[in-house]
Amino acid sequence: MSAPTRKRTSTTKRQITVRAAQVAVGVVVLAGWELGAASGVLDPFFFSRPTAIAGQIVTWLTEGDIFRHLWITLEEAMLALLIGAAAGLGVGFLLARAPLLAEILDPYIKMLNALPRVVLAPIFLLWFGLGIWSKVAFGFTLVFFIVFFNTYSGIREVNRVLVDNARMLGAKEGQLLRHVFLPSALSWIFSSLHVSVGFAIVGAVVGEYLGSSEGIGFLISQAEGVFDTTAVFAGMVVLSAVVLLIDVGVHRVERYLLRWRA
Amino acid sequence: MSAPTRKRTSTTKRQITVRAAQVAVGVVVLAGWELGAASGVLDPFFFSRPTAIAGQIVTWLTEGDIFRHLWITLEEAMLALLIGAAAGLGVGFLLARAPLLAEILDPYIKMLNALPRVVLAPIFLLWFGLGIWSKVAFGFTLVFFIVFFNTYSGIREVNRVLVDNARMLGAKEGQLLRHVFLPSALSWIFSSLHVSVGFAIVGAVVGEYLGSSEGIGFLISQAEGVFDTTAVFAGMVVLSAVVLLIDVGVHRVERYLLRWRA
Amino acid sequence: GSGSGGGEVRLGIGGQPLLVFMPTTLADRLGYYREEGLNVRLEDLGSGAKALQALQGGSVDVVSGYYDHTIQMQAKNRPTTAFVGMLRYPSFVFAVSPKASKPINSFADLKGAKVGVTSPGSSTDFFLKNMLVRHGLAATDAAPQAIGGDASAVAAMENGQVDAAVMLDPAYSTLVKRIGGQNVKVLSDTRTLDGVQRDLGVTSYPASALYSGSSWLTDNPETARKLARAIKRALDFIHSHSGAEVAAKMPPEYSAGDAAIYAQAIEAAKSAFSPDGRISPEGAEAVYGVLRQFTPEIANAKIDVSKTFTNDYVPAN
Amino acid sequence: MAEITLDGISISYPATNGGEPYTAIRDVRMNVPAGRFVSVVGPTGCGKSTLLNAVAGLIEPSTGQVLIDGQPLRGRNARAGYLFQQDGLLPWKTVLDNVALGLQLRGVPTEERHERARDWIKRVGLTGFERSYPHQLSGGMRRRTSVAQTWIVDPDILLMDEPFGALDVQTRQIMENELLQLWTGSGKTVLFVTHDLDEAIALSDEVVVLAAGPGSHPVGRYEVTLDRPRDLLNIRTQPAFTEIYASIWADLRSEVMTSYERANPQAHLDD
Amino acid sequence: MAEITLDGISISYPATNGGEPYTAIRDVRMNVPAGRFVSVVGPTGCGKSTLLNAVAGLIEPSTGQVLIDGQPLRGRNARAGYLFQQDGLLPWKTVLDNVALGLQLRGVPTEERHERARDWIKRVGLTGFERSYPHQLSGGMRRRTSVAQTWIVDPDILLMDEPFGALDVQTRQIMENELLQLWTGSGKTVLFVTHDLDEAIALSDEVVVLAAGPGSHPVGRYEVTLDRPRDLLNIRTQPAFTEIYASIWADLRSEVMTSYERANPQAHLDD
Ligand SMILES: Nc1ncnc2c1ncn2[C@@H]1O[C@H](COP(=O)(O)OP(=O)(O)OP(=O)(O)O)[C@@H](O)[C@H]1O
Ligand SMILES: Nc1ncnc2c1ncn2[C@@H]1O[C@H](COP(=O)(O)OP(=O)(O)OP(=O)(O)O)[C@@H](O)[C@H]1O
Ligand SMILES: [Mg+2]
Ligand SMILES: [Mg+2]
Repeated sequence: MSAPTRKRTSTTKRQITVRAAQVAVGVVVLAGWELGAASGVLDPFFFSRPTAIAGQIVTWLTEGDIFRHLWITLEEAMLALLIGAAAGLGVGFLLARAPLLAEILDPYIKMLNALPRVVLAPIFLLWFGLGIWSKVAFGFTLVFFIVFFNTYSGIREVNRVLVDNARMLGAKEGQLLRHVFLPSALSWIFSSLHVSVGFAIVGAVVGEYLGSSEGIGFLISQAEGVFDTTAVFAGMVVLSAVVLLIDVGVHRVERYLLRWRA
Repeated sequence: MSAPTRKRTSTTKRQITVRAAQVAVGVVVLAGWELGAASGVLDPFFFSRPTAIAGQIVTWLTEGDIFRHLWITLEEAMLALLIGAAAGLGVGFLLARAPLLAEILDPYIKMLNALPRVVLAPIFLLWFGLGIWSKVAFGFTLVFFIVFFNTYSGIREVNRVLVDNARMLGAKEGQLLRHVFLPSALSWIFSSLHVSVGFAIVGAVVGEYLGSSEGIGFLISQAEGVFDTTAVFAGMVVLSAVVLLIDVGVHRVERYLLRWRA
Repeated sequence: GSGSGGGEVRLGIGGQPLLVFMPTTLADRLGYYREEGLNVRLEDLGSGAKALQALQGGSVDVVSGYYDHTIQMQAKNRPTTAFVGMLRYPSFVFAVSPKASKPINSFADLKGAKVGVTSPGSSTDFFLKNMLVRHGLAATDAAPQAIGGDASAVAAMENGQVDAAVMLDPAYSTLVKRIGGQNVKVLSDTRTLDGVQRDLGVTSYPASALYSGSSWLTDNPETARKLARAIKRALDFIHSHSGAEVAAKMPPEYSAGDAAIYAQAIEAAKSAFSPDGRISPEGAEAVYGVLRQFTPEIANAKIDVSKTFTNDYVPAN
Repeated sequence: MAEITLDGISISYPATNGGEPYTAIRDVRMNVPAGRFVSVVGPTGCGKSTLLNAVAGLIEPSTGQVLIDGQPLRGRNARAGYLFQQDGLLPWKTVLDNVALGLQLRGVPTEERHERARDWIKRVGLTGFERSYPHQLSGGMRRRTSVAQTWIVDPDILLMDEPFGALDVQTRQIMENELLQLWTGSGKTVLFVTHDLDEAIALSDEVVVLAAGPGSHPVGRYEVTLDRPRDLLNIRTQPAFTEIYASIWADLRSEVMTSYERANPQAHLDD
Repeated sequence: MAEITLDGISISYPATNGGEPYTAIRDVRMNVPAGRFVSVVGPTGCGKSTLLNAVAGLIEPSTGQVLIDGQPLRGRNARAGYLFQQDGLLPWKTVLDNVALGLQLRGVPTEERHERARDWIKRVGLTGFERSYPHQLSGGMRRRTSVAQTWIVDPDILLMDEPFGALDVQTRQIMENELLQLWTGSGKTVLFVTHDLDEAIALSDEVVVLAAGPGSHPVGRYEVTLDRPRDLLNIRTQPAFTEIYASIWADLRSEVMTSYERANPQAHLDD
């Protein structure tokens, strides 16, 4: 009982509206920021100003050095996202299907989730060294829990009738996973992936921030050390742009996998 | 089509099993840790040892000073959880019900979610001062996004027939929220709250870590400064215990609100 | 740890942009490590404590950090030795916020005040305690407030979120630039010999240095010697050039915030940099004295200060 | 009190899996005067629910419009109550609260709405299950809860999509009686979808037969002239009944055959 | 090929809202020999679905046990196919994939299972909708997809809970014919729940009438001795049919009345 075709013709029109409004929002925010900085309402020492930030980004792009840093950070974030999501999914599924185990481990998982990762930095360095893997581990500890909790809940929310029906048709546990639980929990999983994309980047940057010699987090931390707010913000803008790119990827996959939706 | 009564009698037996297994897991981990530390497999410089940590906690408890710090951190975490969850819920609901607005703001929300909060510490200090509010703000930026994304997805997942039925019975938008969307999205919201409890604590601790004069994060950072790993871990253990307490609260509320479940 | 093969030296810095560690980066920029035949990889660990932990964990070979940590490590039975000093004065500036909650004209006025330190348990924290005690107060009379070492510290001072703070450059210079020197009251400035003599009662007080595990030193004497030589040359460069000239040799990002301030901060710090890379035993004892006073663990341990540093690797000249 | 006019409405659904959009109903013109009880019958999948959704204002027609008392319908039809084909009970509300929902939404005080809900629960034979949640009910019990939920708000227009299909014959007759009682003299306009031709004839003033889809539309409209009040138990044996039954049946049968053959070209039908 | 024995089973549901547990069926003893077609009728909410769930192994009886060929049933009944009362189609699979699911789970290669699924889709009259998703189908079309999904795996035991309730009379007859074709000579044991007594008698070897709940149990078992193969179109006019109909009807009627009066003490029934 979903929407009939009528709306179809207006799709492109709607998209234009959306894009226009997005640009408008961006322009208003940036203009306000620039004006605020120019008029002294926003202290450029803390906030820099959009034109300066844009200038910094252009410089970086022309110098080209930024790509190396960006690539490192991206690599860390993507690895954290992939490994964290895979582990979260796996453990989430396992525990959702083994309620006794879930009940036993429940307090431990919640305790681990509450550990401040920043404090664990020395241990991460100890185990994973100063290379990308300590940053991946950082991101992992964020992504894992987010994906885990949602996968777990998503699988427990699956309609009983669907499960019973599939079982009566002969589905074994693994087949149930593939044909019933996973597709049914997909919207849960993707919801957590959208949050995770951001957190994977945050994990990578914070990891770099705590010890590194390259990556956007390193750039930002150097800039902070010398009070170069412009470079700090430029680094964050670059990151944000990258996040949007990754999220477009996630969104594509989501749309493909959920193509059966109304 | 849910479970019949047969299982009822074994409920308490099951609970005993669970508790016993939990204790067993804890004991094994702690014993392994202690042995590892004693035998030198685990470097006490990085990991301390359970007995020492327990000793430290006992000292803190008898001295009593810990309670002041704990209370501060708790206050920050609870405020971050409450405000962050409320805002995430509100915005999540708003955007789920105003798809055009959601589409327009989508990239901006994702960008904000990817900002490394640690880097923003100076701005938080500037805006919120060194008191609890800068830590609350930290926790807020974590909790908000987690709750927001799940609320948003949860509300969009609501069964169309339920919505249509309620609307045909005369429900206005606000009533739909109360009677249909909110109850239907509850399991989504609680899934995010379980993650958020941990992140609220993390936010508070990291905030304290970056600038403060009290709170568990301050204690931990002080201990780190003098390489007192025992106190660092003791601080984290105290936090974990507190998280479990808060989560028990969340769980109670959840069970009450979802009492209609099978 | 990774990549220690091929003669690579992994050098962890406790906050690369901090001026106190400048010679480490400068030597790299000037190519001195390479000229010594070393392949040095600089890793920024953000804080001295993190850098030390990285050393203990084996992710770096050598640390450019604060000398105090070698004493703390001896107390923990993890012998570490500083083998070239970079800074002979601690270079802390004890400044009063223009918006302090009450008038503060001397250390005595600090009773009950909130005083910013980079982080609790850091050298700035010990410096604060030391100052309080030296001026007849108890170490706990002022509440230490962690404010970090960068923009947060500047913000906290500007807005009066702390009454005073122990600051480092370039944060201090930045603060002065932003609110004007006349608005910043300085209770103590240990960037100069005068300040060090007046406030610490010594002529030298080793601060930043290169240190490493004692066993690494015995195993790699040649590398240590080369590192010390490179640092010595960087120190020479600093003393023989103007602040602006030195700034020009540092990574351009470091001047990006405000080139003038950066050059000026270097200029102001010049006299604090060691002329010869040596660590004075008298200064080392002074550091130990402070630590012993405020850290029960060190007070209780048997410390042999002479094992915490060595001048054997520093070129005679 | 409310006249329904379908002014040449067509409804197409977009095809998600590539291919053409599917036009469920095409150019349906129909007028249901206020107070009339009209049954809609037709082969499965022809577009009955689609039609009801359009009258309820839940689907906007691709072309044409729905008029209520001559006014074009915009958005939800506020004067209609709709008993959906699927289960629309709120899982988190008890039977009592589900039945009372419409009253609650109108701001009726708790006491009063519970009393009225209890009365309705009694009328659909669910006394004793007031505090049960929907998942604790059998299919037929859920259906009856929905019936009570829809009827309690006393709408001017009643849209019902196979309301009694899941009930045993006896219970069904009881519910039919309740429906007639509710409707008689109330001036309500009723659109009633059923697969039971007996039921359609026994209850209605008029039976509309829809063609097989795609592009379904009414192919026959039969006035049921049996006297009211009707005795549901014995009506099926009246000659007028069997006569009208036979003529609708012939129509319907051919539509079903068309529908089936369209979807199953080479099938051999055993009858 | 599979005999079902219910050895004094009772099933109670815990009461979530305080109060007593609800005993849906109590001490049901019943034996269904292999190859027999048994219909189960009874007032709505009496426990028919509960009974089928027990035979399917989805609910473990509180007391007693289910025996299949004399073996106590543990967990899911692997020899049974079950057409649920509720919709069990997977929303993310097309009609084709839903119908082919059982074969896919058994590892039948794609080509072959699609071919067989297409054949079944044709038999239930859904050709042309292979690539539609369940939400794009009407209620009756979904139901027929479920039928095909259950039948394609060719189980020894067929459990069907009101399979044809949502279909128009014609389509229903076509499906009934398909069912008889499938069953005849196959040796399958069938448990068939329906509200349509005509249907129950026309199809079955035996009709079991369940008492009104709570604590329901069989109150009557009627052998249907009509010859096979049966002509579904005309069977209803045979004297043997009407005779058996009348006796079951009387039984059923009194059960429904009991059930209704239990839930509705002061109701006036108009018949
Ligand atoms: N969301 C949708 N997308 C595409 N097609 C749809 C959608 N909803 C319904 N249809 C199609 O429209 C046609 C009519 O559906 P509708 O539900 O109105 O039938 P119906 O007459 O109510 O059938 P039944 O008696 O089985 O309930 C069907 O062929 C169906 O496939
Ligand atoms: N999960 C449950 N919790 C509590 N009671 C239940 C539950 N499921 C079913 N019941 C009760 O058991 C009884 C029998 O239910 P069942 O679904 O078996 O009836 P049925 O004969 O299939 O009815 P229908 O013809 O309406 O489908 C009902 O009174 C119902 O309220
Ligand atoms: Mg329909
Ligand atoms: Mg049932």
